[in-house]
Order: sequence, then structure tokens, then C-alpha cells
Amino acid sequence: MKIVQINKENWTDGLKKLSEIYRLFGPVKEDDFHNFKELEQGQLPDLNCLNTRLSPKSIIYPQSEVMFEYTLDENQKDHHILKEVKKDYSPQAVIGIRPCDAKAFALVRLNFDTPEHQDPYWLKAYEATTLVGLACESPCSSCFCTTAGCGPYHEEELDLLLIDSGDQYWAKIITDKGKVFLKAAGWTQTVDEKTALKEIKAKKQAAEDKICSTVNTDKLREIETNELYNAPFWEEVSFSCINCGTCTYVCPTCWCFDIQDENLGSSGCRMRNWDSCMYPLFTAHGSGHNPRDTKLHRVRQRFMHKLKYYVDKYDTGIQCVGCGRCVRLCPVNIDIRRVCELMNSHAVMTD
Amino acid sequence: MLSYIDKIKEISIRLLKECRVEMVIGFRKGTVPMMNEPHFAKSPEDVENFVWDSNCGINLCNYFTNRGEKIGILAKGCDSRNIVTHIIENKIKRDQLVIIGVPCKGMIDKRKISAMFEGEIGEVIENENNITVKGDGFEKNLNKKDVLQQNCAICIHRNPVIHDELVGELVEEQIDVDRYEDVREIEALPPQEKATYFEKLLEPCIRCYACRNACPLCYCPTCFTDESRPQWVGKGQDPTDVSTFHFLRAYHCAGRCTDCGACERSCPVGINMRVFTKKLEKDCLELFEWEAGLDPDVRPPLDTYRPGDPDEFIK
Amino acid sequence: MGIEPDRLQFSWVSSAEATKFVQVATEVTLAIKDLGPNKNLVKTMPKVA
Amino acid sequence: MQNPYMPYPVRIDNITVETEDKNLKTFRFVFLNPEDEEKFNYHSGQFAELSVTGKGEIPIGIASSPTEKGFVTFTVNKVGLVSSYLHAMEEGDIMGVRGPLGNWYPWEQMEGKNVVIIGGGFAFTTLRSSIVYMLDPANRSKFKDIHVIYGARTPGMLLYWDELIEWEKRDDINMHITVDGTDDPNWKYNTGFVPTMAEQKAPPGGEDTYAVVCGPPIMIKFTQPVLDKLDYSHDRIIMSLENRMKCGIGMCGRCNIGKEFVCKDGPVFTLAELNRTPREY
Repeated sequence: MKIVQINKENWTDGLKKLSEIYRLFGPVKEDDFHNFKELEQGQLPDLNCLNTRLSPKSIIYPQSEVMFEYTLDENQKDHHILKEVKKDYSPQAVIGIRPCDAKAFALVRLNFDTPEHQDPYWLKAYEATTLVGLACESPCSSCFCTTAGCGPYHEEELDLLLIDSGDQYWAKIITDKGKVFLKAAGWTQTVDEKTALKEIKAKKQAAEDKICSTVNTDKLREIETNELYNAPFWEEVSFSCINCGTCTYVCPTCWCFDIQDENLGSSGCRMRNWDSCMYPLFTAHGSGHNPRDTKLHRVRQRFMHKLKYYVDKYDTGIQCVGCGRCVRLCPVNIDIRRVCELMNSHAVMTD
Repeated sequence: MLSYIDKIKEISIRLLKECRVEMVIGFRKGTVPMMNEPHFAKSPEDVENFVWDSNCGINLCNYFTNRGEKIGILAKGCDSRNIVTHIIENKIKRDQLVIIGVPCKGMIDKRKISAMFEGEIGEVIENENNITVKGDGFEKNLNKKDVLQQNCAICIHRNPVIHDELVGELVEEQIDVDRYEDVREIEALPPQEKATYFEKLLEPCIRCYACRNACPLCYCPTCFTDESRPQWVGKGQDPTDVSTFHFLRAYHCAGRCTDCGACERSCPVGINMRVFTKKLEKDCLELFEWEAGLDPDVRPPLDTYRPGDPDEFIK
Repeated sequence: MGIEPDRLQFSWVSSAEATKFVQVATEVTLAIKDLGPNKNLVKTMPKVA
Repeated sequence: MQNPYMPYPVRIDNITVETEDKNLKTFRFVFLNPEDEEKFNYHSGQFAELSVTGKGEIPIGIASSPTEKGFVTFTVNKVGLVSSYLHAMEEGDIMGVRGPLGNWYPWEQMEGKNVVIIGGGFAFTTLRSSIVYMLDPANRSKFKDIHVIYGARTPGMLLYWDELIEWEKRDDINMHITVDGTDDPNWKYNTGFVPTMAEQKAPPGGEDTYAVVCGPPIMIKFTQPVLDKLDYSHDRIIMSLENRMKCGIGMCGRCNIGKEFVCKDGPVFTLAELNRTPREY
């Protein structure tokens, strides 16, 4: 069994059963736009949303997260010693995640799960999560997933892929986690797989054909780092940047963080918060020296990281899934597609 | 307003050719609908990329801060008042700038327009008074007046208050505008409801600081939010820290904000943080008869003392 | 900001005006006791998710 | 899954003021749980995050040598929030040490070779660790000639004074202590900047000689041409970098120079490696 049919009339009922086992997350519209939220009892994910304003990365990697607790009260035996906090890593599922946002977890995983060190917070949350993807039928004009190693029907990192087919969803099973999820929902109706696969293939092609935006990345690996670093276009590229963190915070593949101690009276916690390479303080030394002290440095860092350093370090392509959020939300319209083109063609020029 | 572009290019080329400036700061066409990108021209050839339409809402004063060269800068009414504020605060010298004044009829509200349509907007075509919004399966004409940014709809200084060049005829100023309807509504709320209102307003904030960084007046080398010694504000998503950031930022703009709307326009999650700066603007007007950025030779209320300053709050 | 007006009070008290200081301090204390503890903009320990 | 962010609890065992301006103090830590000392198995050149509970962490090079048992030491310059607080702490106070982190000087490669240590100011900490390590009776025979060129602004700003003098007296290490200037008429050692001293005292480069350089940017800038002149190849010039760090394990994203993380792929790089990467340090 590879594909299961979910009749939409059974949707609500299945979700109800699931909510007894999983914490469910899905796109919810609040005011003018959608975001992923934990679904309340009986609340349905809005699968008509184009994509959410913010990426679902915060479900696995919250913007603020407590790492340790401690007491500063010297009358306590364990004062000044950090203690692990008890976290809820019970099963959770993200329903309606787009293939691009799911693939992003694969890119981020390379950072948090390394041979030398494993980030326990990210990994435990990741392992507790079932990703139920929703194939993208109407990609946005600023989506460029197909040339960013992804696509509207891309299956990487997903446990299930839902395909909307009128009165029903087809659920393509990708992992065992996905199988367990379907079973818990009571969605088990089999289909004539041959016919379904044929239709899915056609729909996939149609969706991919709708992607009108592309990037070229073929030359990024071969060009010398310093060649690209010293390229003349960075002044022009970075001019309009206001050094806010929007691009990095809305990005599903940005992972940088800061660690802070917060005290309240004699107790406190060590927590981590998202941070951004766009902020000057990100790299400022205690002495005042800052290796990336101009916005040119910082803008260059962001693009070099995504499109060159990452490419070189892991050899799995660019650190971008083409979701287009940074393109749509940058307050001054700095467009990664344009910068990628500049970088890639600079490589051609210096061949 | 669309016709300004020829004049903008002509002036920019002239200024660059005559070496009166080393760069002109303007806009180039954006890559997504209803967006333009701040851009500079250092040679007459670069000027070719300049555009002007109703998507030039970013305040360009942000881009001359801490630059040393002589700069030509495009300035709408609100931007020109911002320049005046910078001059008053010794942040820039008047003679470092050649101000290219742009009489403005308002910028269109990207957020509002996007929210009017279910699907994605593919293209927005603009003429003098209308825009045509096109998308997958829809096309609609809208009167620009109905879809202006809120700060533009209630603007009473559309013409530059200070300029060396002008790109077109001055436009008629709006009169009888009620600038503070929304502020009064909030003022009337009892304290607890007010607190709840602000909490709800700021709930979506992701602390990306786009509002702060889009604001030309937020030029502090290290913002109080980023200070570590002492650390005034926590760095996490605690609602108290988030609102402390927004409240204090607004206070820092008291008597300085020219309501250019760049903060609101920049916010990726659609927070109307202008209610804070507008409240302070209203107070400055009512208590000190002060409107920011109108005259480089008048000191602002927060650095002058007059015997008649209101002091009823002191018991 | 949602802070009750009585919670924040201003007064001029010269160092020579001990009586006035006592009076102001008493009045402010009473006013604030009436209001009860402040609930707005009070930070709590971050939640462990 | 072991939590790489969890520091080992330690007690401050001893605090020594190192310099006349009192801005540098050496902290000797003893692990609260003796078994943690074994887990904290390090090499000279590595660093650790000093965790001051309630304030935060700072990355500091390990100043003690793996040959010294029962404690670890760190010399800390007072600059920011955490280091200032640390400077106000007292012997007996409890805090944390997380590590060891990063790579180390290429000890295996340097075996059988001459080692020239060039250090300036307070960047001498991991170099001290290295010297103690090499001079350990079990290790000294593994290396050929050892030269140390170490300078500070004034005699009072030199770290580890007593040890420097002891090393001066030994014949298995060539010490060249220098200061930028001094009005002390009894100053017995060199006067002059580190690069100048290196030019005069360092042996010529070659297959058999490694230079380990650690110091302020200005010293590094002027030392490099000297080493070029002395024919040191860039893959035999070893440098240790500093950048702002938080996680120390290559995850938080801020300390990179090009694709390398200073915290994880470094802090030790050869000059040849650094030449290939953006100089964002």
C-alpha cells in the first residue's frame, strides 16, 4: 500500500482521532494572512492557503526556547548549577506543510545533527514530528523551488504527501511515520494505485509547469570563494538593505541563534533565541571590533552562506528551497533570485 | 505622479554631470508587484534604472545617514520633514544634500490591496488616478485614493517642506483631515482594555526590527534594545519584552516622527505600530503646538523649556 | 500603555519640604494599595515548551 | 543523547591577577564531579566556554596543559558583560566549564620539528599551555628546538611572569621576552615589537620548522612579512583565531570565516588555509 484515499467527509473525523495522539499544527488564517498554529480541539487546518506568512520552522525550532534552569540562591544545594528542563516531546504532526518547507528541515538538519555534536532540542522535536505535506497546486509567482532542489510535489523529509483531488485527498505514504499517522486517523481506504499515480504524475507536471521563476546555481561550486567575496556587485546589492532580520526570520532554512541567561529574582534560565546575521551585534567582539561591521559585510554573508559556503561545506546544493518568502517580505525588495543570478554569472565571467 | 520620472532623471543626470553630488538616491523597479527598491546612481548612466510610482513608500533618508559624500535625494513631503529633523539633530548638514522634492499624492497600501484578493496578485498597473490589479482569474480597477497607505490618506504635508529642486507642480494639500480618530479610540479605553489591545496588537511581532531599521530616525549606533550593559530588554519572545521594545522605540521618536509610514510598510507581519508614534505626535501637537520637521531653525519641544509648558500632571 | 493613571504620579518636593514628602508618599502609597498589584508589563519566567 | 550545551560544574579554586592593569586574571577551576575531569580531555590549543550562571558564556582558550592534572586554568581579559562579572567572582564560587571545544595545534605534525612560538599580549594563554606541554619530560624529546618570542606593552603586562623566568633559565627552550618599551633600568630582557624581535631571533623557516603565532591583529599583520622573509611556508605558519561565539560547536552560525566555523573547524588554522578564506575575524 503506497496510496490511501481520504474522503473529505472523513477529514474532520480523522483529525479528531489524531488529536488524541498528536499535537496537531496547521495553517490558520488570522487577520490578513496564514500561519502555522497548534490546532485547538475541532479546529481545522486551512488547506486553501497559498503558503503561510512565516515558515513552520518554529514548530521544531521555537523562536525562544528554554535550555536550562538554575537557581542563584546560595542556600540551595545546587545553586549556580544548570539543570535540564523537562520538555514535551510527545508526538506532533504538521498538517499541510508545503514540500519546500519540509525540505528545509533536511537542509537545517545538516547543521544540527553533525558527526561531532547533536543539538538535542532540535533533534528531539524533529523526531517527534510527523510531516504531512500538501502538494502545491498553485505556486506563487515568486516561488522558484524547482531550481532550488525542490518542487511542488517534492517528497524529501515528508512522511506523507497529500494531493487534493476534488472530493478526496490522496495520501502518498513516504515513511513508516506516515503509515502510523494514517492508521491513527482511521484513513485506510485503498485505491487503484496505477490510476492514482498516473493522475498524480499529471498534476505534478502541471504544478511544476506553473513555476515561472528560476535560478541558476550550476557555477556556484566551482568559483573561488574569495573571487565571489570580492565581486564588485555587493555594494549595489546591499545598498538598500536596512539590516532588519525579516529575511532570516521568515526563511525556513535559516537557523542562527543566540544564547542568553534570563534571571527573575534568584532563579533563572538559559534560553536560546533566533538571531540574524543581518544584525551588527551578531558578530561584534567584546572589544568593540566587528569583523562584519558594515551592511555590505552582512548582506554578503547571508548570500554567501546560502549560495556558496553551504554549497561548498555539504555538497548538497544551495541552502534555499525557493519558497520565496524573503522575496515577498523584504521591506526593500532585495531579491535572492537576482543575487543568485549575479553570483552565478560572476562565476561564468571569471571562468 | 507617474510623469515625475522624466524630470527626476533629468535633474539627477544634471546634478551628477555638474558634480554637484556624488550620488543620487532614488528607486528602481521592484521584482514583485507593488514594490520598488531603494537604489543609487553614481553616474548619469545609472540614472536610467530610476522609477517613480505609488510604490516608493520607503523613506530614503535612511540611506544618507553616516555617509560622507554629497548626495542628491528624492524627498516626498514626509521624507523632507525627516530631512529637517536630521538637520535639527545635527545628523546631516544642509549643504551635504541636494533635495529633489517630490510633491506626493500618496503611496498605495500593498498590504491592504493584497488582502482584498483571495489569490496571488500577479501584476499591478498604475495610471494617474487608478490602478488595475491582475491575478489568476481576476482583474479589478481600483481608485488609488481608496487604497492609500493610512498615513498617506491622512497626510497634511504632501509637498516637500524643504527642497532645492522640484520634480513637478506642488499638489493641493488635504485639509480638514482627522488625523487622530484611531488614537482617540484607544485613548478612550479603560487601562486594562488598553493593555489587552496592545498585547493583541503586538502578538504577531517576531522582533525582526524592520520597523526600527526602516525608520530613518532610529539611527542610534546601538539601540537600547541591543544594549547588553545594562540589558534593558530581554531578547526573547516574552510579551513584556516585545511591548517594551515597541513602546520605548515610539517614545524615542516623540516630536521627531513625520509619519512617513516606513515602519508599518516594512512590517512582515502587518502590525500597525503607527498608533504609538501617532499618539505621541498628537500629544506634541496638543501640548506644544509642535509638528515635527517643518522648520530647521526651530528647536523641538523636548529640548526646549518654556515657562508655559504644560505641567498639570505634577501634583 | 495600559498603566492606570494613579499608578504613576509626579510631584515637586524640595529637600526642605519634609512634611510635603511624607504627605505625597502617604497619598501615593494609599492610591496604589487601592489599585492592587500591577499586572501589566510584568515579566514572568519563560514557559518551557 | 548527550547535551553539548551542558557545562561541567566547577568551583573557582584560585584567582591570580596577572597584569599591572588588573584586567587579566587567571582562574583555576576544579571540577565538582571528579569524573568530569576525565571527560574534559583536551589538547593544547583548544578552548572552552566559561559559563557564568545567570550571565552567560564566554569562549576562552585553555591556559593549562593536558599534562597538568587536577584542575584547568583560563586567563580572562575583562571586556564584556560576562568577563566583567567573572572578574568580580571569588574563590569558592560555583560556575561551569563547557568543552573542550575546537581543534588544537597540530602536535602530531610538529613532532620531530623545530617549534617557534610567537605571541603578543594576552593571546599567550594557549601558547603557555603549549610550552608546558612540550616541556613536559614525557614530551620534550618529541620536538627539536623550541623558540619562544613573547612580547607585551610593558613588563607588567606580561602574563605568567614566574614561569617565563623559569623557562629563561632552562637550556632546552630559547626564550626571547620583549616589551614595547619600559622605563625600568633593571629590565634585563629585550625591548622592541614582537615582529622585529621575530626577525632577529626566529630561526629560518623550512621543512623542519613550524611557527605558531597568536596575538593582536596588528602584531599578526607585521609578523607575517617577517616570516615570509624568513622563508616560512604558509602551511607551516599556524595561527589561532578569535571570533564572537555562542554555541562553540558550529551551530549558532556567527563565527564563520567563509565555510569554516572558527569554533569547530578552528580556532587553529594554517596561514595557507586562511589565505583561501574571507578575512572576517
